[in-house]
Amino acid sequence: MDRALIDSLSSTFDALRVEVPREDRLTVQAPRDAVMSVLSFLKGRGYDHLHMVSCVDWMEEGQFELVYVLSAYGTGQDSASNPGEEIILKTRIPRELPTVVSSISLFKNAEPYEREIHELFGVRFEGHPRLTPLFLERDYEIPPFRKDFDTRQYVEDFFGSIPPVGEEDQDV
Amino acid sequence: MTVELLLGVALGGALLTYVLGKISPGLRNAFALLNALALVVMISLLYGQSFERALPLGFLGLELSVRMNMLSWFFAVTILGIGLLSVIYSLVYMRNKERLDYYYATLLFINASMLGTVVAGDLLSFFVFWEMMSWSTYLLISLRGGSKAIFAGIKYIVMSLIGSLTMLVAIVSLYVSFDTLSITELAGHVQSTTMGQALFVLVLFSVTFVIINALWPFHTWLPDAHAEAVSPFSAILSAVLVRKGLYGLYLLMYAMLGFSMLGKLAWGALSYSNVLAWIGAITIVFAAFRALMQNDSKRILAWSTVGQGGYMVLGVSVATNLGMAGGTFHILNHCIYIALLFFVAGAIEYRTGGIRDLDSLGGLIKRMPVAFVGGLVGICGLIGVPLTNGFVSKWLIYKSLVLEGRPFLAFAAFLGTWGTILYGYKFIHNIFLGQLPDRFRDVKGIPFTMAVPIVILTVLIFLFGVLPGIPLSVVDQVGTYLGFESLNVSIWGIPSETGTLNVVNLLAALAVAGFIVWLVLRAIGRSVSVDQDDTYAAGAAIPSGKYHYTVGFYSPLYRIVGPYVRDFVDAFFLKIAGWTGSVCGVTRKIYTGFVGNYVMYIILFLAALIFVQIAWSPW
Amino acid sequence: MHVVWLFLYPIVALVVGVLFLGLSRKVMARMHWRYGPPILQPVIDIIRLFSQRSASHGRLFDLGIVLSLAGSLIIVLFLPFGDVAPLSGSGGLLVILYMMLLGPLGIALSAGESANPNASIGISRKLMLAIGYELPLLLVLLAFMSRYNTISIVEVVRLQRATGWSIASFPLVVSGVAYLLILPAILAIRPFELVQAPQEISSGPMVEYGGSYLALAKVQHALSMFIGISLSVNLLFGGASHPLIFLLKMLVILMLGLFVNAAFPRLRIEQAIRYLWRWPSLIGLVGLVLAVVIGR
Amino acid sequence: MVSPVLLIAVPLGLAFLVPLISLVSRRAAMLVPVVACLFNLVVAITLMPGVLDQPVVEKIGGFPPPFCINLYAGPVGVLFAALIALAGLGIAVYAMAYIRTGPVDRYHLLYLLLLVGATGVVLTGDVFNLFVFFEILCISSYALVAYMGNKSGLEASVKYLIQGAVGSGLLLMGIGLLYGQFGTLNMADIANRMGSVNQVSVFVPLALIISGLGVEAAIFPLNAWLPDAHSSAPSSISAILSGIAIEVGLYAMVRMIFTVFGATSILMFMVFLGALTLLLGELCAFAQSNVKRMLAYSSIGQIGLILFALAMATSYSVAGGLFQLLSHTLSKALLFLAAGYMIYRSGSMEISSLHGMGKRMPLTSLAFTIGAFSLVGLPPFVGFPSKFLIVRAALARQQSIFTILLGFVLLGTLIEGAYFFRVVQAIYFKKGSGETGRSYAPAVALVSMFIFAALIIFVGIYPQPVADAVGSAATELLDRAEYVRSVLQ
Amino acid sequence: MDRNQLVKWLKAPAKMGHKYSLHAVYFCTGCGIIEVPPSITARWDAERFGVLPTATPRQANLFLITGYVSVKTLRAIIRTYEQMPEPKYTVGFGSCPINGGMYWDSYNTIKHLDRYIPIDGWIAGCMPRPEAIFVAVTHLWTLIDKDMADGYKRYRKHYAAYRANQEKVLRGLDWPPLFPVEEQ
Repeated sequence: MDRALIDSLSSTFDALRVEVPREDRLTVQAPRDAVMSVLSFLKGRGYDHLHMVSCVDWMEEGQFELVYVLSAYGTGQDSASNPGEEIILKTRIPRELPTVVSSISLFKNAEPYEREIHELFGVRFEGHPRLTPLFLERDYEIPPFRKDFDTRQYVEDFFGSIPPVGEEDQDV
Repeated sequence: MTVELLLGVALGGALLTYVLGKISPGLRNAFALLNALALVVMISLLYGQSFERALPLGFLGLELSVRMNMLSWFFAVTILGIGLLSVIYSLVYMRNKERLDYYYATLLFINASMLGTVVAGDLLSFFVFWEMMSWSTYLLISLRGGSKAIFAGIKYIVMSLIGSLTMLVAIVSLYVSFDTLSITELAGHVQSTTMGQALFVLVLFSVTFVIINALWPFHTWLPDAHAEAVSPFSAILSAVLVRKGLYGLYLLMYAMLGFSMLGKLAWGALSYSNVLAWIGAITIVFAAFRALMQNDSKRILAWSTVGQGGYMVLGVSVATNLGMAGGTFHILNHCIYIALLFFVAGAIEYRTGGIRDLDSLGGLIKRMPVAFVGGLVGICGLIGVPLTNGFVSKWLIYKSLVLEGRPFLAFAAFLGTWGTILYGYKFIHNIFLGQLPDRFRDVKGIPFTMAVPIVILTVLIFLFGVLPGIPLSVVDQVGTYLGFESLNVSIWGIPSETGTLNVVNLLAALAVAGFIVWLVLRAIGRSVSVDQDDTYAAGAAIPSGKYHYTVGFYSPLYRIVGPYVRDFVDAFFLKIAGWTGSVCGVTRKIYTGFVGNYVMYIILFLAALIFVQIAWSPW
Repeated sequence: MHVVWLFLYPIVALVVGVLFLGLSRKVMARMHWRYGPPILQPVIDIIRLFSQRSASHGRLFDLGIVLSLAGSLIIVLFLPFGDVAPLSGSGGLLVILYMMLLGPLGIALSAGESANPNASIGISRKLMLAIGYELPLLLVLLAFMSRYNTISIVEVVRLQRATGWSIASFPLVVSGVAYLLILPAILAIRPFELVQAPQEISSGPMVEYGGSYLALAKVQHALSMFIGISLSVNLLFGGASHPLIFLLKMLVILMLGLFVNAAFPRLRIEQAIRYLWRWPSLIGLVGLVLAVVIGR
Repeated sequence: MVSPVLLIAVPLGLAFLVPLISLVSRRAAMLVPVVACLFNLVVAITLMPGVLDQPVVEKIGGFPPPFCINLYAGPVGVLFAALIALAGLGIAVYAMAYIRTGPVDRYHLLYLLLLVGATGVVLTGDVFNLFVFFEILCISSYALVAYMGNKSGLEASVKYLIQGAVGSGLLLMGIGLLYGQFGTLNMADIANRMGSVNQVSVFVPLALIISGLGVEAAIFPLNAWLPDAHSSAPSSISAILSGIAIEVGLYAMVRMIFTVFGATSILMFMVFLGALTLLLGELCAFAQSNVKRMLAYSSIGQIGLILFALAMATSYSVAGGLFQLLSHTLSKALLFLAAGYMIYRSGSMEISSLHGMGKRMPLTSLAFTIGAFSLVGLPPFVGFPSKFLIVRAALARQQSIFTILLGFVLLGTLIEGAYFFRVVQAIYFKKGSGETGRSYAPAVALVSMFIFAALIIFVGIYPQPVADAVGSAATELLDRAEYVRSVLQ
Repeated sequence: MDRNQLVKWLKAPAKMGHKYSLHAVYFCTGCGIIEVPPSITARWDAERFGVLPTATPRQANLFLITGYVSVKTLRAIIRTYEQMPEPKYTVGFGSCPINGGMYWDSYNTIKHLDRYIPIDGWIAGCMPRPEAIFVAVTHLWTLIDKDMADGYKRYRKHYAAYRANQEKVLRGLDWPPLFPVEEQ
């Protein structure tokens, strides 16, 4: 990873922790409200491709961790030297009322990822045009992907509650 | 019951309608209806009579005359019949539009002048009524206002002016050499004309009749005029007014110049009827493919009028009694189903609030069944599906073409028919079938007075289709009047050794088979009726009223045919118009505005006069 | 005798058509190197379909399919079947050409009424394919008509008996070749089966046909196959003196068609039209010119 | 027997009475031209039947013909006098309502003088007398063009004055040369002696006279003044100018060529000139966006058509030309009168401002449409018989050159049809901006328009009487010997 | 075509018709569909049993539900089932439609399919082989013979219960009920 990028990153933003776990990967830890500025900064430096947004449920610490994976297409003239590099931006948000500014203004393709996280984790993204249900048919009290969602319990009492049809003339 | 009375009632009626309109709209509507009805009754009383009578007042030393014979009677019936139906139709259709006195008066005036052209005994009164017909049509085409209607009006009047000027020159040249204009006398004199003059007259007359009949090179005015005119008037325009050109061709080819002269005028293959036939063939094919690509309901019908004109010309130019019968019968058929289709298109436009774009209509069969039946039967007649009148006349034309050894013309005609099937089905499918959009959920049916003409014409199509004997006997008399030996017509069709047409067997067979199949369907099959939204869409529930496939209905075919069927004739005419405009701009430059130049012009003129006289002394 | 044939002939045509269908499915299966259904499978299908409760989309939906099947039944009466030609006296080749229009028109109307976009796409393809193969077909028919100088098909068959099969006689062999090139399109078999393509537009116009409607549609399809083949036999291969020989000739042509059907993938509508308007039309035109020039 | 002199004397007398009467009451002054024209019309009509077979030669001052100024009231002269009186009457009635502002009495004085000049030119048998009346006509029209007093009016009348002066100068020189050569000023006498002089020396006066009269008759190179003059003059004046003034100029030129010089060889050149004038007039009119300029250019076109017909010099063609002249006077007068009030109501002369006029002024628009249709030559109106006669005349010559020229002439009428229909469509079918209240022209104007419209339709439907009058006028124009004999015997 | 076949045909043609002409809706719901193409083509020719894939439910009378049924796919299955003409049979293919199979504890899959639409036959196995399809087909023949393949009758009889279950699982069905359901 070119040193220049790391130096400029740590110089422009103060509360950042930057590590280089692998030769072509850079992880950046940023506070919640600095995420958008870091993202736009990196996009300016040529990392214009958002691979995905995912969410990790640290239940014990009562926090969600949002992970943005960026890379450079390497086509633009001002892009980073090596197209294969990736930057992983992590941020922590509280578990109770998880709200984050939607990154859709910078990356159009973030829309489905954020919808999925909203549906399955319950994280609210302000500024997102369509936070409507994506995969699930029903609404759940506890979003299913949270660790405290007990699937077996849910299956047992929800699907258990569906009565079989036509019991009396069922000749087994 | 004389023809003068007929003309008087027609012309008087038109003017009186305007006056009555000032008094009260109801009175005017009633009078217009009464007038049209009276005319139809009077013309039916004139059936079979044939006479010629001079009118009392002369014109510049020429005596005018009127005549009635089978040919005029045939055309007069179509004019007055369609005129009556369109007056009935426009009682409700035009109710909430403005300038209705003007509309009714001009409509009746146009009918009267068309009647005049048909019963005129001499060429001068023929020309006078022809001119009155063209400028009154001009006044009615752009009635709806809007830039497109105005452009259509100007285009029409310029082309019809060209037509009437050429006709004037031709008529006067005949008058100069024979100093009589009565058609019967001219027919006698024609044998003694010089070849040059006969050709001169022939070319000028055919230019006029090709323009008004909208054949291929001069068809460009028709699509705009018909699409922009008001529906009842565009029904008249395409059903009858355009066929005056054909009446003119009949006069030219059979009454005046006569067929022997036309034979003499031919250089080998390039005989007049051959050229005319090829123009007709090109018109059919070109118009069929052009109509395919329109998505405005009235424009499709306008282009189909252009196309069908080609069939009539084909029939006429074959000049055997079969071809002639086919061509003449096709005039009657075409005027029935094209008027029906324009009435249906007008009804759709009336009910859906002025929407003519085929891409945004759909599913109207559920709300307007009568319009659907009318439209379907009209399209079947247009295509020539058996048991409709179009089939019989097309069969006659094809048979005469094939037996006369003109396969390529027959090929063009057949191809035109298949083009008709495509755009005919597009007309029916995009308007009536498919999903009914939500905004048309509460569209009401057709009002009664608009339904009457539609029902009458539908019944006529089937009546003439199943019993072709009735109209064919009239057509046969027209043929004999024009000098062809009559073909033996039975009530069911044309029994002849080279392949007969017997419609009764068709009808009986189809009825029996249809009944049996219907029985099978009803008795054995049990069916439950399903709503329009319950259709298969790979398990998804489709949003109601949004799934009707209309946009780009024949786009693959259009991609293949498109580049070859651009209307370069239209572009050429527009280029000429632009060119004249620029020439005018240039010539205006002569008047520079400085007095010095003007005085210099005078002195130069004088000097030139004197110089020329001294140098060459020509004077 | 004549009247008996008037009612017997359509039934025979139906039976033969359905048998052809079964035969073709069996032969196709054999070509795919599998056993394939029993010959009478179409009959079983039809019986099963008739016993199902189908969904109807309105009166035009029923009338359209009735018109189409009735139309196809009528055309059969006009076509000579060996020496049997019940109605061919009252309308020649022109009437047949026009009557062949009733079948597709009926299906088009009822499928249009079924308010399914797949059906509309299917119909527009059918009509485009129709004008596609109609152009060369017209050239061929006109060549025949002007060569034999008649528009009655019985006359054509009678003349062929005198001068031998028209596929063999010189000017018409060219038109015959053109006709054979477009035969798959007329019969709507594989290379031109794009009207009822199950994969692309879920069997086109047939998408909303269930139960008895589908049965009637299948019968109509079988009949139109019968008509297409019998027309080609009458025109090209000189008809036959006896119905059985006629059936034999039809079988030969059916086999020819099936080989083509099994071998070719389905064309796109544009490719189909471009093909139809290129080679077959050219050959047809040459055939017509020859027929006119030599026919004189 | 009423004598033709009254036709000139009475209007002249009344003209000078106008200032006196206007002292008494302005309204009475307006009536004077109407009375004068009515009187003239009555006299002309009473003269008409008698004159048809035997022209009346009026000798002023009692001397035998070659020495006195004589009036020659033949069918042509009386026909023209009647036409002038009729047009003058209609326009005078219109002017009562139209001319309100400015020195109204002087307007009526000049108007009457113009009519007197025109009638004089038509009736006179003496060349110099012709020049005198011609000058009266020109000068009064210069003054009337400038009547509006605005900048464009003044500029147009100055241009008209300059060109007219040059023309009159040439005319005077021609007449002087003639007098020098023949020693007499009487037309019949000159015509009688014309044979004795060799042709070359006669040609120079002919050329001078043709170009002199040509300026007023507005033939091609000489008509540059017409568009400005007719468009910036008040509508009633441009009506009388287009209706009468240029026709009288053309009559004078034709009279000189046919009877005085008998120069039949120059006629072929005149035919070409006529066709050229027609084509250029129509082409320029097509490019106009100002209604009155368009009408002015169409006058040039029509004059070309009349010249084309007259110059063919066969009895049919001259009859056709005169008939066309009559129809042009009526239609063009109606067009200018109707346009006058439309412009007055809509505020500007641009065609775009006339949109939607059909609804606002229905009767005036109807009048305009009738005038337009009759000028283009559509059947039920007066333009059609004249066009028919001209086409018959052209084709009767059986020469290909005339058929080709006829083609160009009809092309000209086609272009004329195009731009007139464009205006009619703008009036009826385009939506007008601004207020749309329905308003009518004053009753008097409507009456005059109604007179013209009624005449146009009546003569259009039943042209026989007019055709006879025009026919006899044509024979008189063509028959030079008869003219000389009837004057000198 | 032996003698008693002919007698059977004459006595009950409709039943025989349904037995020997089972047109399957070519609708792949889950992982099981991978078994259907081989069963149609040369090696295990299904056509000899009269089984033919058709493009639309309107033309079919057999509905093969192959593999796990997610909640979203259930909506499509119900719609397709309701669009099939009346004498229709469904066969659950694989263990997932029976009791949820290996997704027994997933929140998003349907466990007992027969609580939503009637099923006539089951083929156990986690993706049974094509031969199993033919076993199911022959099994279905016997059921049809004994009039036990009455799934569509049960659907009609207990439609209210079926509809209630469906609406409980799916967030509001956006098409009207097939049979008139009297609101409780």
